[in-house]
Amino acid sequence: MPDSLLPIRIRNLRLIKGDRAVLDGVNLTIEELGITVIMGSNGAGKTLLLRCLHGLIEPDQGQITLGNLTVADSRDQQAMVFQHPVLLRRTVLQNLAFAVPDIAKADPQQLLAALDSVHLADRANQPARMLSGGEQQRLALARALLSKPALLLLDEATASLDPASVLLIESLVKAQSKRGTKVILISHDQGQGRRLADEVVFMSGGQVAEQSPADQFFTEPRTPVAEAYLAGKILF
Amino acid sequence: MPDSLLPIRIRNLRLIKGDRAVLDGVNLTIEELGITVIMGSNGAGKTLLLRCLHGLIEPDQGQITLGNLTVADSRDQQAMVFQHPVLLRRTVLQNLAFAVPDIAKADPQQLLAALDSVHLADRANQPARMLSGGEQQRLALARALLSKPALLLLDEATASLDPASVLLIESLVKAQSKRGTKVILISHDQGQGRRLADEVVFMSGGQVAEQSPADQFFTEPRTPVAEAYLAGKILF
Amino acid sequence: QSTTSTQNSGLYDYLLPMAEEATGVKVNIVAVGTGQAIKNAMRCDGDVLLVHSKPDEEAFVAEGFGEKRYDLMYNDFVIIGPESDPADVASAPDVVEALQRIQQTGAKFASRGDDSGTHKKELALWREAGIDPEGGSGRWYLETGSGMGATLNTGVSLGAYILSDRATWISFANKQDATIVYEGNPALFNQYGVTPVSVDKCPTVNRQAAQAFTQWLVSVAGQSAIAAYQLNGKQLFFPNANQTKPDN
Amino acid sequence: MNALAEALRLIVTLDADLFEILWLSIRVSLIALAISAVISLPLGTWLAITRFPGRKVVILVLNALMGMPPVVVGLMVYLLLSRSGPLGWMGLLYTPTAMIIAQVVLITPIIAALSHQVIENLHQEYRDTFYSMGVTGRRAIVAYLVDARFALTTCILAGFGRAIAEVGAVIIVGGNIDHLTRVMTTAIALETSKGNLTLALALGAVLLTLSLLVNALVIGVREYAAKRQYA
Amino acid sequence: MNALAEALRLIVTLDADLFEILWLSIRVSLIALAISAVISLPLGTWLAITRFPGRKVVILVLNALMGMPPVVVGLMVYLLLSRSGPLGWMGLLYTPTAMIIAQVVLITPIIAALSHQVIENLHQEYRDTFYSMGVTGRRAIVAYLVDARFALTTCILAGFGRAIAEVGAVIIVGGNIDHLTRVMTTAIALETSKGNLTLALALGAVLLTLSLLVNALVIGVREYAAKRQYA
Ligand SMILES: Nc1ncnc2c1ncn2[C@@H]1O[C@H](COP(=O)(O)OP(=O)(O)OP(=O)(O)O)[C@@H](O)[C@H]1O
Ligand SMILES: Nc1ncnc2c1ncn2[C@@H]1O[C@H](COP(=O)(O)OP(=O)(O)OP(=O)(O)O)[C@@H](O)[C@H]1O
Ligand SMILES: [Mg+2]
Ligand SMILES: [Mg+2]
Repeated sequence: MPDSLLPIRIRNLRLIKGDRAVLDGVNLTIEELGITVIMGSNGAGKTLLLRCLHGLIEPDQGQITLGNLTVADSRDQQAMVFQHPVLLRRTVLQNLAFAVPDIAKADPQQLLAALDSVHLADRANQPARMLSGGEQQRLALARALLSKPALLLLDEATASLDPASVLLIESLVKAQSKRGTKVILISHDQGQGRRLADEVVFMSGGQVAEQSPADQFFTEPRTPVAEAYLAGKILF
Repeated sequence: MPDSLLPIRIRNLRLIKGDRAVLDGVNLTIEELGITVIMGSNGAGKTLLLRCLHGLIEPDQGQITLGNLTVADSRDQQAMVFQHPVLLRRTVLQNLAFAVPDIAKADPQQLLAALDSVHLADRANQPARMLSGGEQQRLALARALLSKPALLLLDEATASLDPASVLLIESLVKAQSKRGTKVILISHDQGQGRRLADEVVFMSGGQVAEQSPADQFFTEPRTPVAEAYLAGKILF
Repeated sequence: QSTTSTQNSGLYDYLLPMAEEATGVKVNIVAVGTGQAIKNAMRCDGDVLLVHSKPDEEAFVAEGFGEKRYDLMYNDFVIIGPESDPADVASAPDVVEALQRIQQTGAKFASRGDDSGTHKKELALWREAGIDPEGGSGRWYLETGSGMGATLNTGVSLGAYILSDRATWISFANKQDATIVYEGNPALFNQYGVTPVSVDKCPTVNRQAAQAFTQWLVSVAGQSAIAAYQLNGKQLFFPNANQTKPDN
Repeated sequence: MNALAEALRLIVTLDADLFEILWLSIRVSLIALAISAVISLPLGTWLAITRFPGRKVVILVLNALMGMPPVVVGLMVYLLLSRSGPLGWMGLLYTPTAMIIAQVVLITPIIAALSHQVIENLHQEYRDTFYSMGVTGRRAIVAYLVDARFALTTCILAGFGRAIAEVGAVIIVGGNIDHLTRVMTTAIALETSKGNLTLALALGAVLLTLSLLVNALVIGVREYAAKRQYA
Repeated sequence: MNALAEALRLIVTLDADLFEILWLSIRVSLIALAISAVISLPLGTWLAITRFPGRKVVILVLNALMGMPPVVVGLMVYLLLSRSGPLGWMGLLYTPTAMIIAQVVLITPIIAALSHQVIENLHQEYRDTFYSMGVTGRRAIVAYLVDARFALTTCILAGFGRAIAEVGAVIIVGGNIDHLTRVMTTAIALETSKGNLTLALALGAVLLTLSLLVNALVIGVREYAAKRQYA
């Protein structure tokens, strides 16, 4: 198991796009292992925050440290599943092999096992881009898990999955978290939040509005915005 | 209001990809206006069926008629929102204007109103591809509604929306349905199904397994596969 | 290195197999304008130089690039023009008068304008005629800056007069309505020379082969081979190695 | 390096002849490029988005025509425009117009084939959406050209490069006549045939500089537009 | 149309000389293409996916070099290989090798600039995923080349077209020596200067047919591979 990347400290993160501050001073400390779920309205900045954490975006201001590493240094211990996963123009199996060439060489059996864990074993030799939306997302998750990351970032990874697949993915994520991987997951699905979250980070308008243990967040959120969000009230 | 495209008759639709029958003899008749929700596991063939209906895919076998029209003849009375909407490399407003050039010329105010209805009015002049995932889906829906279709096809149109946006979109879709537009909608969200569906079509393995009124489907589905699906049981 | 006119006339296709058989030397021809041929040879990119601009060739030898220049053969220049001959060149008493008529009637004249042997010859003739054609450049005096064949293509298509060597003209296929309108004046003779490149300046030269080829060309065998070469029933080149040269 | 000094002198003193030649080069190539773009970009796009029997053959031929020897193009245009040719009555042979025609013939397949490829990639992405919105024909072509404009500049620059560097065709139909149809490339060929290699090279450097400027301008505009759009 | 008949006769009788010339044309161009592809495809890819100061300038220069006049390339290679030049001792001037070198110089910028554009488009799509998977350097370049292989064939065919059609450079460094360095284009130029326009055109048609065959082969292989993959 790789070094812990905890605590994750995000200090005064600002990101300007055009003339809007799309991240407007994010402060957040994540101390514990387990699963952190980020919730918040569309456009609240969830994806951008995750991308900063992963090193895909250079913020205009502020710092991020993971344990005693910078974002760049921690990158090869991170894995991310994107909101719209991008698959290579290759077969399902080749997509996995490309992501983890060492494993593909040393122990190709492991790739098949990974495919099997997301119920795609019988698709191994199909072109990956011909998979259905949900199948593509399962493949992307298998790809991310294979690299055995210390930090796993999931951006609405179950958004277009059927109920069974959702439960399957959730169990895979939980198992990975038990094995010591820190998981940060964006979701709009409150059911999923309740099932998975150890803590919830609620974002609004480019800021962290609330960070609470999961039990507390879903029963009595501390902020009015979070309360309105959970009730499905419009607050654009 | 355009001519009714009802009843929609799908007869023995088959589609072969590689050596799999991904649509394996679909038979379906939709007689009534209102909202039909298609549910089913990932890879069941929901998207493919919708694409056949919209004329994007030529099936290998079988026929589709809408009212007394063929798919091709009915196309300009249909609108579709894709699972991953594709936006032009233009601004938000230009994306709308491009979709309905006549309206854009005659009554540009209407475009702004449409943007406002999905709460994107203040984004009118931003590049559309810079919107967040949920914002893009709202824009795609506004685009589809503007053409005032007789048949509206939605493929997981709310999959990555926040709860408020989901309710917003649902209300827009309901309103459009009230105005006489037939809506066919794919969703994995059972809550959404309950809120919207007048009838449910359940697909499994490239076939229609069940077609029931919504009340009945969610309380006592007639087929074991549907029952297992609703319970989130794995049945790959 | 060789001038183009000899290649276009097909002389090499006829001559080389005989030379190779006689001397056992494999000869490769790089056909470019006289000016370029000389400069290429100065860079040692050739073993034998076969061109037609005597003063330049002599300078080439004088500067030590060539071993010795041999007269090889001659042919003559002709003036090509449209059959209708608008400037009535055909009846001119001499070349000078012919050129003057062209200039005075405002007929077009296509010049190679490429510093080639033919071009130099043409400029010398203009000088004799007391005309500075450069003044009409782009209007009636058209400098094509190209080889003989390309200039003939251009000139013939434009209905212009052209100074050409006879060999190239006879073998030229795109004659259209053009014909020889003036010929036979001694001022129009065209002397070819052959010069092996010097080993002193260019140690890489294949001296033996160069000498063998040159010697064969000026030998009785080579000379009679040249004399025997005919195209469309006409003799193109008149061998004159080691003979009294025609004046010029 | 006498010739180098000579070339420098020509440039520094803004030699009238050199500038006449340069100006003709750029004028002919840009006009040819403009005409060709108007033909080839819609053609390439149309081929990328339409399906009809024989389409593959057309694309194949277009690709093969990228390898059309300039001399052959020159000859064909020559025969067309020559006094005894079908268009001989127009008297275009050995004029800049003839050179433009030859260049258009030469670069149109190139831009069409390359833009076809670029648009084909975009089409994979847009196809379903355009189909769904009923966007076809001229509207679709325009939309593709607009949305692919950044990638298309490279195709256009490739066409420009071929046009400005081209000598085989323009020398046949233009004739390299001084003060009339002499362009940079034919001037370079002439200096080469005179053996003035250094001057020829210097002229080549001038031409390359020119080509660099045009490219810098086009790419600069593209970058500026892209930045404004995604700022 | 005597010359046409002549050309037909040459082809039908499988004239040895014609086939020697054809074979040399294709051999020189294909070898040049292969060498150039090995250089230019990774170069174009690298430029599309790496960011370093001065990168834009390199791309600009590459684009401008698409407009490098063949005669200039020919001259530079000539001066390099000339017996008094720096590489003169290799004795390569007026050999097919010299022609290959000139063509490599000529088409490398073209393939690099075009492939840069193709890969840049793919990079927009793959960038985040590759970053996330830590795919960089040589692995990334190879992956891009593999995944863009279908679009890249058009770039390569453009390079092939330029090579096979090219005359200005090969005539300078090859010398158009019969049975040694005479290729189709220089043969066409020679026949043109002899005024044998119809024969020249017929040879041009032969060359185009050849080019068509090569293109058909390449595109055929591409289609076959694409079909197998997405069947
Ligand atoms: N490159 C960009 N240029 C301009 N604005 C941008 C850019 N990227 C993102 N934004 C804006 O920043 C805001 C936050 O985007 P982000 O993708 O983080 O939202 P999100 O919280 O993930 O929303 P969703 O739930 O819809 O995915 C959005 O309003 C979006 O329009
Ligand atoms: N072009 C294709 N080639 C091969 N197989 C395909 C192709 N398109 C779709 N499929 C397969 O057809 C099956 C049905 O696909 P479809 O997209 O209709 O599923 P779906 O029911 O919409 O699933 P999801 O809920 O994940 O979106 C999938 O297994 C998919 O892999
Ligand atoms: Mg997001
Ligand atoms: Mg689907």
